[in-house]
Amino acid sequence: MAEKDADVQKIRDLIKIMKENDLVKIDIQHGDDRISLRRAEPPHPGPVGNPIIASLPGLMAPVGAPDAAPAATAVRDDLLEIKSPIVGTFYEAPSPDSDPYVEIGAHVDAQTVVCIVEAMKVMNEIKAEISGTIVEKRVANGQAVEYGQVLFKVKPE
Amino acid sequence: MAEKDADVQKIRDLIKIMKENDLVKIDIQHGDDRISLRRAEPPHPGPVGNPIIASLPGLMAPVGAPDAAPAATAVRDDLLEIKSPIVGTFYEAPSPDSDPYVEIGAHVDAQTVVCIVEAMKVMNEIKAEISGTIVEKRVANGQAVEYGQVLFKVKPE
Amino acid sequence: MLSRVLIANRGEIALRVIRACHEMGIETVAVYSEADRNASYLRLANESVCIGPPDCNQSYLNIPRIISAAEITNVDAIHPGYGFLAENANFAQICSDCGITFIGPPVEAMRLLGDKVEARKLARRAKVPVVPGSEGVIEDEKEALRLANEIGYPIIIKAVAGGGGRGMRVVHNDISLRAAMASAKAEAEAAFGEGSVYMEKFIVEPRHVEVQVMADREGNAVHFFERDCSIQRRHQKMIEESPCPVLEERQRERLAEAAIRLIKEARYVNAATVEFLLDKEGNFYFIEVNTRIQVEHPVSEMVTGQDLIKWQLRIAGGEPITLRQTDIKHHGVALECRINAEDPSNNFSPSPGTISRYIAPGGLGIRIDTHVHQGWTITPNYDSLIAKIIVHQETRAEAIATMRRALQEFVIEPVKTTIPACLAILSHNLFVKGKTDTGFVERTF
Amino acid sequence: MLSRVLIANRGEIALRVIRACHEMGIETVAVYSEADRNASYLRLANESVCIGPPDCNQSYLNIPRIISAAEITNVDAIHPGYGFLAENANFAQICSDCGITFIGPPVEAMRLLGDKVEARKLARRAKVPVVPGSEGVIEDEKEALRLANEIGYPIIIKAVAGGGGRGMRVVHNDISLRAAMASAKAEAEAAFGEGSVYMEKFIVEPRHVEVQVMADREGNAVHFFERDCSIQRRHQKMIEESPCPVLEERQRERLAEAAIRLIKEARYVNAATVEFLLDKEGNFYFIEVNTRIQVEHPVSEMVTGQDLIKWQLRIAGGEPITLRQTDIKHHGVALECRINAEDPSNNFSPSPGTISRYIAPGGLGIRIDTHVHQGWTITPNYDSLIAKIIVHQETRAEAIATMRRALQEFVIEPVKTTIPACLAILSHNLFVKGKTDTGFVERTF
Repeated sequence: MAEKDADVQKIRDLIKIMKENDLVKIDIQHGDDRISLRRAEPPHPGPVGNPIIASLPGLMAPVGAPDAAPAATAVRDDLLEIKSPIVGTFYEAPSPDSDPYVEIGAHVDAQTVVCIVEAMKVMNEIKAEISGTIVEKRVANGQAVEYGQVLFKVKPE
Repeated sequence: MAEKDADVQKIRDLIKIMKENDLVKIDIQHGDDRISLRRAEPPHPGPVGNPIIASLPGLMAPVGAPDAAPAATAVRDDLLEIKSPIVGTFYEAPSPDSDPYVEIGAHVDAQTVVCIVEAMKVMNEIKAEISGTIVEKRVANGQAVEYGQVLFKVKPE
Repeated sequence: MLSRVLIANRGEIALRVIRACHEMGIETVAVYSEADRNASYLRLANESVCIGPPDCNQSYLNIPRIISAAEITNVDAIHPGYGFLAENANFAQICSDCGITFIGPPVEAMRLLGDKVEARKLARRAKVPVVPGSEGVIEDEKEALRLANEIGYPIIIKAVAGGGGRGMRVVHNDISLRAAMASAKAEAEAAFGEGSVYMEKFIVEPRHVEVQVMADREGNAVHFFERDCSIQRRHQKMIEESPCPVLEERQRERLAEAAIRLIKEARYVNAATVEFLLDKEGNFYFIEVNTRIQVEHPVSEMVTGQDLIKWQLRIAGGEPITLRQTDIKHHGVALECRINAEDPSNNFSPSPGTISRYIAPGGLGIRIDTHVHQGWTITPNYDSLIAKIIVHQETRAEAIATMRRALQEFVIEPVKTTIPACLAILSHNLFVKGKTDTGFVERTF
Repeated sequence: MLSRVLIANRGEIALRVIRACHEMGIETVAVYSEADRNASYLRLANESVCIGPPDCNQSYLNIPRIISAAEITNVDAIHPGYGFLAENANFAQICSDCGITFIGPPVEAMRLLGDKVEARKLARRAKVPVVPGSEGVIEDEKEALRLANEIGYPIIIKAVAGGGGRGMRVVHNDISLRAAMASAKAEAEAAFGEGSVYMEKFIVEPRHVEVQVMADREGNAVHFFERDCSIQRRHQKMIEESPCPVLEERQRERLAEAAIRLIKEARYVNAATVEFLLDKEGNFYFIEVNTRIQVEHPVSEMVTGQDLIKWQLRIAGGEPITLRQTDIKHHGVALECRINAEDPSNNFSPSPGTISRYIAPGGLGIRIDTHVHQGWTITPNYDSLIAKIIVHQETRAEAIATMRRALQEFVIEPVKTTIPACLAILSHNLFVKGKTDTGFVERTF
């Protein structure tokens, strides 16, 4: 708990530094510990914006936290989202040696398998269910995902 | 408590009847028990308007209750108020046999004594402290008054 | 010792378990449906995971999603709370298969006690009285007459396939028995396509009295005395108390001893409630065992000073019960009122909505278990329990006075609640005298 | 038996007294200043009377207005709460003259104990140890040297007219004494125009330990054990607990017995707190008697199961104490944290404002005494106490864990509160070990 609180404080401090200096990304790694932060760009033309996302090893990414999800759609509401229909572990490829199902820029349609979410040892192939071009991947390979968590952002046809 | 609740319920019922029938006044007396209600006139020209006032013997008139006092000034804000500067018992006259200090229509100035408020056996003469014509008496002779309770309404010069 | 627990529940019981874990230094994972996304108690867990949409079949009752959430958050154990999956033996089995400790009884004990016929047999083996009756279908009138006279009138004829009062007849003498058998069979045949009936002693105006027990893996079992839950409306408990106001000391001991015998016979582990009917002569009859913590567990906590959730967690973590029965003392009187978002003036229909004004009672003798607060939105998706007020005082009269005071203080607007109903019951002469039974509420209000 | 009581106070203690009266069937009259016009607890009183503007000299401290309010509402008695007029002997005298029962001690006992010199004499008569010192002004160095050696170093020189640390010197040996005397006298002369000084033993890092007592008109007196209030900041108590974590059983008894002797010697009636300093060798020294109920009284209520306000009301109504000392048992450990609307990060300056979000802690072992709720506006007119959290558990370690959990749950926004300060103290190694004294907070934080 104490360690986690320290992380939270650290992230708060980092966010402050980001805001003060107009940074959009900070990555820090010390051995196994990693903190990676991204901030939304100001709402003028630029790369796809994101809400603040903090991910720490062993910690659920707080993407599903009360404020994060609504914010995601608010930034660029012309994009569609592929969300996880189940709880489990996200894999971008059918096996560690394979290529990812989809990469940024790939075209998908309703039937395209975009990833696997493993739940109770079962590998569940997740289909896009929408058509368009993948413009963003929101979770890292091997990351835990909760129900409704956004996996990909898709620019519709 | 039970009796008082019954009174409150009764007053609520009476107010309902007043509203439904556009009454501005109800007086009920059963032996020593008295209920007297007055409602503000609609805001067109007419007699001086009042918020709902309920007085029951042995009960503090709920004039000082959260909603009543602000409402009083809202109805006719061109009138001034003479308020009780102390807590005690209101007397309209210097002795039971005397005439009241002031009647409706009387002219008062800052130094005019308008009533007595008895507190700790001391008869405190209350002065108007404003000039104008008494247009309304808000408390009955012998009634308990709290700090800030409106005693008279005065039409300024 | 458990180090990280997932709570497969919501609302006040989820918060209750988070609190106990927090105080013991156990980390917690809360799961939530989309309807509970903004629940303020989620921030008190170390992690929280969205498991599905509001429909509980897709969330709080969805075993794969809950197990997945347990896997990705790497927990030791799952606390099921009450309701939802708490008495689902299949869920307990899957937890076990996945190497996750289910905080509750062993699967075998849960299955055994979940089967009414088996539970009744078990009670007989443990020499615990059950409601006397035929041990199965009654074939003919002669047998019925013999049995009815053996049991003693009044008796009740019930359809084996029955439910909702159909195929049921209360019989007071031999003369009525024949007609009642025939009409019950005919009604059951018409309603369920199956006319078999059985017979039980009819307990007139019984009280519902239950014993809180706790057992460990080493076979130790202790009780935390009884709760009287006779104040019910349509089998939903409204007010619970301890001690039962009519039990004499010797009866209380016998009741508790019976519960312990039964729980040991079942090789039970963790918290259970053994439910009995108490008749007007002071005889008690076993009904069933609830193999989980119950809504009304705080009543027993207040009178014994023991934290039952912490005992559940310790036992699930492999610790033995370090309390001897004589260490558990009953002190004073505790009452619990369940505050539901229901409209008592409109047949207790649910009253969802956002709480715009909320002032909870407090002060001496009051415990509040609630997940709600001003600004909380009560959704229509789940049960309507929004708060439990538990009062602990020296005497029953003081407990009633404190509870009345607490209920009168409680402001929850604009949703309708059962507060006025609880107040009406607490003010009733028969309740104050302790002269109630499970039919009291429906007969009286 | 009292039938109608006016409460000459505001905030949590006004609500506390209303609750006790309500449970006993005593009617209540609340008085309020214009600043408290919308206070939600007013609706819980049978009547409420506005007595003046926000300035407390014109309202809660205004004796004629309070007496008038008592007269027009026809009450038997006035409960003064704590602070305001609670220890004003003049007010108690006026109540008595007007035939209104003052719920507190007789005027004579209040006056006697309000005089520090008289109280000290009384303590000596009752064989209660006081801080050794000169029984008055020290005239010359020779007397000072003799006395200092008799008492034993360290000693403290204090100005008779003193206050705020001026004219005070701690002295550790004969050599320093002369210089200290001279400089203290000079400083006192400059600061107060009066250079007289006296001498007392300097208690190094003392604990503040106080005994709750209650006496009736028949001369019976009982105690409710002690409270340790060593966690203070600028003489303001922040956290209180019972039992005192360092007292051995024999010492506790001796302390309580001393308090009872003193209170009987004073012919005291109703609730009092006898305050002591406890030194590191376990010696205790009487300081003063608080002739009222105190903010921290719930701590003693939790460990004894007794309602002290109800005892105050019964005794004021003429009833004797029906408890024998042996009926009052100390059970478990209670802790209280005072939550003030103050900003610990800004030198504890008041933090008034409207509470826009409020979620109180709850569950097992938690008592909350508060008059605030979401939507309540904290005005700058009165003291900043907004809530008291009281925890009761079996052991001190559990009480600390529960209190930490409660503080972490507590949401009060946007006003700043002492919650983080309380959490920091509760997390400190020395507090957890019970190794604190009245200087702990200022030395450590």
